[in-house]
Amino acid sequence: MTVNLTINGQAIQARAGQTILQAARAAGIHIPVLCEHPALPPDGACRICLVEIEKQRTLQPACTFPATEGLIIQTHSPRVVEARKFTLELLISDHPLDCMTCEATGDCALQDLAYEYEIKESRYKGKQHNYPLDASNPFIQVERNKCILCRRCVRACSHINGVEAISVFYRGFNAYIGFGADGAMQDSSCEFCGSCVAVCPTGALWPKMSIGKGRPWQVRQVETICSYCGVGCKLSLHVRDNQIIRVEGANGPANHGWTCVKGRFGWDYVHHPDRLLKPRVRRYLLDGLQKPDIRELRVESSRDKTNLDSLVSNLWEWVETDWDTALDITAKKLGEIRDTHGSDSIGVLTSAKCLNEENYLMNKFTRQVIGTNNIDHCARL
Amino acid sequence: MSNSIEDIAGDAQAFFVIGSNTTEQHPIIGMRLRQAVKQRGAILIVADPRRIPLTDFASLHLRHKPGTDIALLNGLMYLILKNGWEDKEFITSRTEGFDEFKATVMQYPPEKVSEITGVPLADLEQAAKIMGATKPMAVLWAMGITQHITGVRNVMTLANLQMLLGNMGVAGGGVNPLRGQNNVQGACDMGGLPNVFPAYQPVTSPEVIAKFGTAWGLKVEGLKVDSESKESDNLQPFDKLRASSATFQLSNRVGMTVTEMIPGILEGKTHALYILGEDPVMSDADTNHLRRCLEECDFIVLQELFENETAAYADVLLPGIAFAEKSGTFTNTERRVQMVRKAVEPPGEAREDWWITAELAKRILAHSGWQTCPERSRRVADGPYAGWDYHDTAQIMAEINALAPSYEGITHARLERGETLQWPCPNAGHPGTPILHVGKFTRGLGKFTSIEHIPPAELPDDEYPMVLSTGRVLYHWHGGQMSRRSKGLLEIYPQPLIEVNEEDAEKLGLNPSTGSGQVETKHVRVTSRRGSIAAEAWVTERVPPGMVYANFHFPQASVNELTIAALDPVSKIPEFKVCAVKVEVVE
Amino acid sequence: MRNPQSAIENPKSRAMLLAALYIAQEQYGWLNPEAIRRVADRLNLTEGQVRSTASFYTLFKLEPQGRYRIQVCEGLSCYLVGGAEPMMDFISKKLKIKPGETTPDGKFTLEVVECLAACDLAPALKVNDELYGQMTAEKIDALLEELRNV
Amino acid sequence: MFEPILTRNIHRPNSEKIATYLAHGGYAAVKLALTKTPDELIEMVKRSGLRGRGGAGFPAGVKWGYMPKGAGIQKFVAVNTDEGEPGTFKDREIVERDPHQVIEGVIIAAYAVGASRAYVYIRGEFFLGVKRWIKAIADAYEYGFLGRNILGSGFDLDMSVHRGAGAYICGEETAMLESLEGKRGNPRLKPPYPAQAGLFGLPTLVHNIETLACIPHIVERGPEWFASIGTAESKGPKIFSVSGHVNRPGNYELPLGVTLREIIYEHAGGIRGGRELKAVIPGGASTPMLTASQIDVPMAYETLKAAGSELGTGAIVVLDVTTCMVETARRLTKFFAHESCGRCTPCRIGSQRLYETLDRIESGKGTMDDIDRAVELARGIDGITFCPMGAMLVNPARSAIQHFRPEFEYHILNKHCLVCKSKERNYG
Repeated sequence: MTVNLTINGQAIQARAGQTILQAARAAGIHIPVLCEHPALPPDGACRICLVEIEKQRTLQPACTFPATEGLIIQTHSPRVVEARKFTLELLISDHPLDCMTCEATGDCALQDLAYEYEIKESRYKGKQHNYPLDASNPFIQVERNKCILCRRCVRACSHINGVEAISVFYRGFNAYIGFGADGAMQDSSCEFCGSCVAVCPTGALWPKMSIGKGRPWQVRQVETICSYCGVGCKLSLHVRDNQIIRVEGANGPANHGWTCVKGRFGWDYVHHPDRLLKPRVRRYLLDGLQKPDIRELRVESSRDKTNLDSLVSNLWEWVETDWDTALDITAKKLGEIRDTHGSDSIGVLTSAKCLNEENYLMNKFTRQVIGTNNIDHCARL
Repeated sequence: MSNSIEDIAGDAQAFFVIGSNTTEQHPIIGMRLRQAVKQRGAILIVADPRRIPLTDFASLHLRHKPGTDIALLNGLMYLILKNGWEDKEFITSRTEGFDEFKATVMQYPPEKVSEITGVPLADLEQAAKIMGATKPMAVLWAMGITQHITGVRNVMTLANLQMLLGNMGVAGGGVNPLRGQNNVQGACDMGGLPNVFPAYQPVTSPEVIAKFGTAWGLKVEGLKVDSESKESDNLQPFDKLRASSATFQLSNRVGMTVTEMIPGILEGKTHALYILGEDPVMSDADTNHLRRCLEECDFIVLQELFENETAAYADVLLPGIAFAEKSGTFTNTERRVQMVRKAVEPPGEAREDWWITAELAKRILAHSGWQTCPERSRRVADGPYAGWDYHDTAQIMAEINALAPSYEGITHARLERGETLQWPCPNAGHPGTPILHVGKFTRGLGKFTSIEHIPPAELPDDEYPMVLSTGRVLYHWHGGQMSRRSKGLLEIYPQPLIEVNEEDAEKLGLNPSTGSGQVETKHVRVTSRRGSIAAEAWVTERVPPGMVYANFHFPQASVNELTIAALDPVSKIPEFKVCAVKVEVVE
Repeated sequence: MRNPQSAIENPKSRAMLLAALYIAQEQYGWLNPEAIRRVADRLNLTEGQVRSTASFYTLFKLEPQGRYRIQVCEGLSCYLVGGAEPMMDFISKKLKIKPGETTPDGKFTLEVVECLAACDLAPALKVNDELYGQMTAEKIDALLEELRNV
Repeated sequence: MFEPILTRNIHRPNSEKIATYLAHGGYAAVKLALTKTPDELIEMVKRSGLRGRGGAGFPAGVKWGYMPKGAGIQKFVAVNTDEGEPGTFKDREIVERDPHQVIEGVIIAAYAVGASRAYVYIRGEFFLGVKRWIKAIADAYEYGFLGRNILGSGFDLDMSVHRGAGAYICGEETAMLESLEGKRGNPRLKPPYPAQAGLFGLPTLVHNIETLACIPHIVERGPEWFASIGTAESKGPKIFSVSGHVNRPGNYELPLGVTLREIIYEHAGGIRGGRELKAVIPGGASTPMLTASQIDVPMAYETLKAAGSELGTGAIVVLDVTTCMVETARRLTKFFAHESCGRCTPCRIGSQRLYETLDRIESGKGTMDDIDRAVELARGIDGITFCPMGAMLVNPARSAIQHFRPEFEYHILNKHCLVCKSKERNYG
């Protein structure tokens, strides 16, 4: 069922059950929002999306007001604009105006609105909150002074991840966002899915790993798929200077933009110093010698990992080499073993972490090149 | 998964989650289950020996004893049948084998099932009632079902349940195994299995062998496709092949699984391993035995991001690259193929894994051709997909499209256009298949299977009085090579923890590590017939009395030192989820 | 690692929260973390839900309290007849504590409260749950003396 | 002389006891009501012209009519005894001294709208009130006025008391419902209104206890009798709480339409010390103040509205010439800032800024701009908040500046008060 309404003189149709905001969005009409987030139930609290509706005594929030037949709505009447400016001026009056150094610059809904409504400073002076910065967990930095109490994080934690780790504590001007029984995030039921960070409109909740790493406009975003479990969440990797600096959920069919702790924060292994940079072969291979009996080594190494004095150890030490050498040695050894012991003497473990295309080639390699069906991977493990 | 995350999350009126710690292992599916429960009142039944986090959202938690899944499910089906809650129409029109199946199930009255499983009668009745009344119901499981000697039978029993309830081929229903790794589905789809070519085309099928032989440029005229081919037929060295003029063939014998090929080293069957991005020392059962095997292997090539635990046994270590450094596709647990895109350049000289494999292939082929078989290299080049000169993964995907029927319509070009495709997708115009078995099963009629309960391979006794089960935790993943190298994940979960029930902790004289007891945190030593580990105890209700639970994320105390390599006879999956251990406090 | 205690909230048990908080506060003197935890356990709520709710209401105390909580009304009617700040200052001097503080012996906590709906009895104060109206310096002195000696 | 109706019992000894109540004709209305149909009762209340006494003044009968019909639906009655409006103390007196009158009203209302469960939400500070409610309900059960099959009528009603815990906003009906559900007292979005989806999402009739106290009398003496009291749009008796600079502060039950002058000078004994009247807050702290020249206004919904104020809860705070209006505005605004639930921006930050601005002026630290700021803040907050609190919280400041602007200017220019000359206050 559809209903007809008029927004800014433009006749539009909305589905019954839509809010004014949803109807306006569908018609391409811009209504600014702050506490509203499309994935969360509307709250109606920030009062930025107020619109003027004929026959309504007061301005009404577009995010909660149902679109009903015959409504005549102004989204930017002087009265509306004045109310929005007033609300913004109040928000700014208790907000550190450190945009120059703020992480959220360029990615801040409050900044965007202040810009849109030309609010440079607030005329309403008074107490500003001075909460200590909470950077005690490895993933999410909490800067309450930048919180505008939109409660998006509260709703995301309850509505999206379902764990209710975030609540509002106290009330009025003293209200603030807290975790668990008002302690550190890591002591609450928080699972660090980061949905709260994803929906935070300001710099109040910020991914700690990304601090100081780059501004939104300095970043290239690449959409890909998470490397952890089998759900297949679409991620957006934020890249600057060949470094991943941040990961956000992207709108994939499996995850609708949400991720878990590993997907959002567990990416730094990619840049870990342990990464193998060059092929390595055991010294005995380079020297064309017989493979030493490494059983002996294991006994020793379990006592002292650094013990490389024995002959076995020397022959067994890693030597970095170039690709050609490593590939030639490997090809020759595999070829020889195949020729000596038969195709079925070689086993191939392909990888549940690698691409389809790579797995296909491993399958082709095993069957065409080696001539066996001894291929498996850790699907069973 | 027979169904999609989307329809399960959106349409299921009930969920039966068995052997899946969903919120920790598949957090986003777990998230969506919680949303369904909280936002639209879907009913959740969890069957798990452990009090996993998802049980907080469940209407009912069936806390059955480890390894009693079949008894539990048969018991529930007994009650469904007894009360006439089965979907008679579905059974008649879509299935076969019902009568025999029913006769088996009717051997599982609730009293007997309660005895075997430890689940109270009232809970069995309530669960059966919910299942009978609430449709569609989606069944979800993971390794808690499959990692048993009865893994395959467990899965078939779940299929029985869903057919009995008529929950197959409908949105919000289905049988839905959750795949553990990012591309485990794809690895299976691409022929990373000993019994099938890509898209599950059997290696024993002459037609399939002919198809791949032709495509890959292998001479097929001389192919022996008789099933009686003797072992020696496949063990002949190259010169013998040449002499017999049968040339290089595709093997038509099912190969070895990982759980066979590594122990095969000690039996002289396996002489070399080529391992891509895996860490058997962490992930395989019975680590001590596994180490002995790897030590004996003639040659091990490991292609990895890091010097993992298996690297100690490798002869060659080839630096592969991470997901963020490559382009191609992954297939998720719901059979959805999605684009992986390169975001950063790889470090050092690390190369694409497909490039490394192709280079090795080229060199081995050249080596063989040059040294032993000059004709062969020509023949290999004859087929349309015989060569190894790939310039990107799109080209490889084109080859997959040609050879894997369920992937035929899944091209990089379509995916890049934003299409979301789930196989089977048999042609370029096909929209993909979000739900399997709609109207008809792949094999025609769905087959009910009669399945009896079998106890686990190793049960507690006087010497090893407790049950050990294994798995992962939210903050780590698999062998931990990646997650332990994520600073934050390691900070949140820095060391292995062994879950011990409060009752057992008291018996052991172990003080809860969370309380303000007299003694600070304590460590326990857990010992099985195969090995021993020591780690900090986490005293928690997550495990029932008599059970301990540990993970395999940390080499200093990997639970696989303890696990048993008893295998499911069909799938060759080890029984990770049950073995007998003893637990002592470490001072 | 830590689970929320409840997921599917039971409205009936949630509705008991304020009553349970009163009982816990009575038992513990204030809503210390243990009290919060026990209420949460009993009602199958998260500690966050309990503490967040408690912090909304001024009668729930999240800091230690004296045995006698002297609550001085600073409503308009009390102010108009000489109560509020002057009365507060008077008691403050007597007890040598500022509003919001507790005497070192743990006997008295002094606090400012909003209108007690006793404007007809202004100036008014409460000691724990007992209302005292039409207070004068003499009456306050006598009251404090009485409480000191209990 | 007006014969008290609602307060007729409160001065009797043991007035709170059920025996006392019964001895003076109590529960007769319930017996009568149970012989009528619910629709007849709703019609009676409509005809009586009774309007809600909690502050908003919504016609009670219309509210009853909004409740969905039908026996299949669980419905509730919620009794608002969260009297928190500064200056108001009528509910406390009713509940402490004549709770059965309210219980009787609740039973009739529940029967009329088909509710089987009633919840009393009482302000946490009213400890005696809580005790009296509990005792009264227990006695009502014992006498068969509550519970199963009340007086053999087949009608069931259960009732219990829930104690609030110190939050003014819980006097707002939806915030009260949240609090009854054990949550923070944040007002809910309207619609849906409580009659559609109230407590636990079910239809709920919410009334202030003074409203409910009127019900037995309407049933017993008829809606026409009730409607004969008062003015054209304001019917029935009203309890006026009078406090501040009067000789006899207290509750006075008078017909709606009585003039402010009569209440102050005839009933409350005039201004203390015979001083001159300066201003009056006519309906509780959230209603705009009136000047001495306006006190001939009849105390009725329509007349006070015309005079630029509101009847509110009927709590009259009388301010004589010794009163500093800046301090009065500051103090009341501080109260509202303290009581803001903090959910919406204009109330959370606006109330704080308005208080701070007045505080600056009062303490002599203000500038002339601050007066404009205060006016702007009041205008800005009004009408854009989530709940009616915004419109209410600005009234003290706005009306004080409107009527007494020179006092504000004096504070700024002279850094001390025009009236009391000094910040120093003496006590004891």
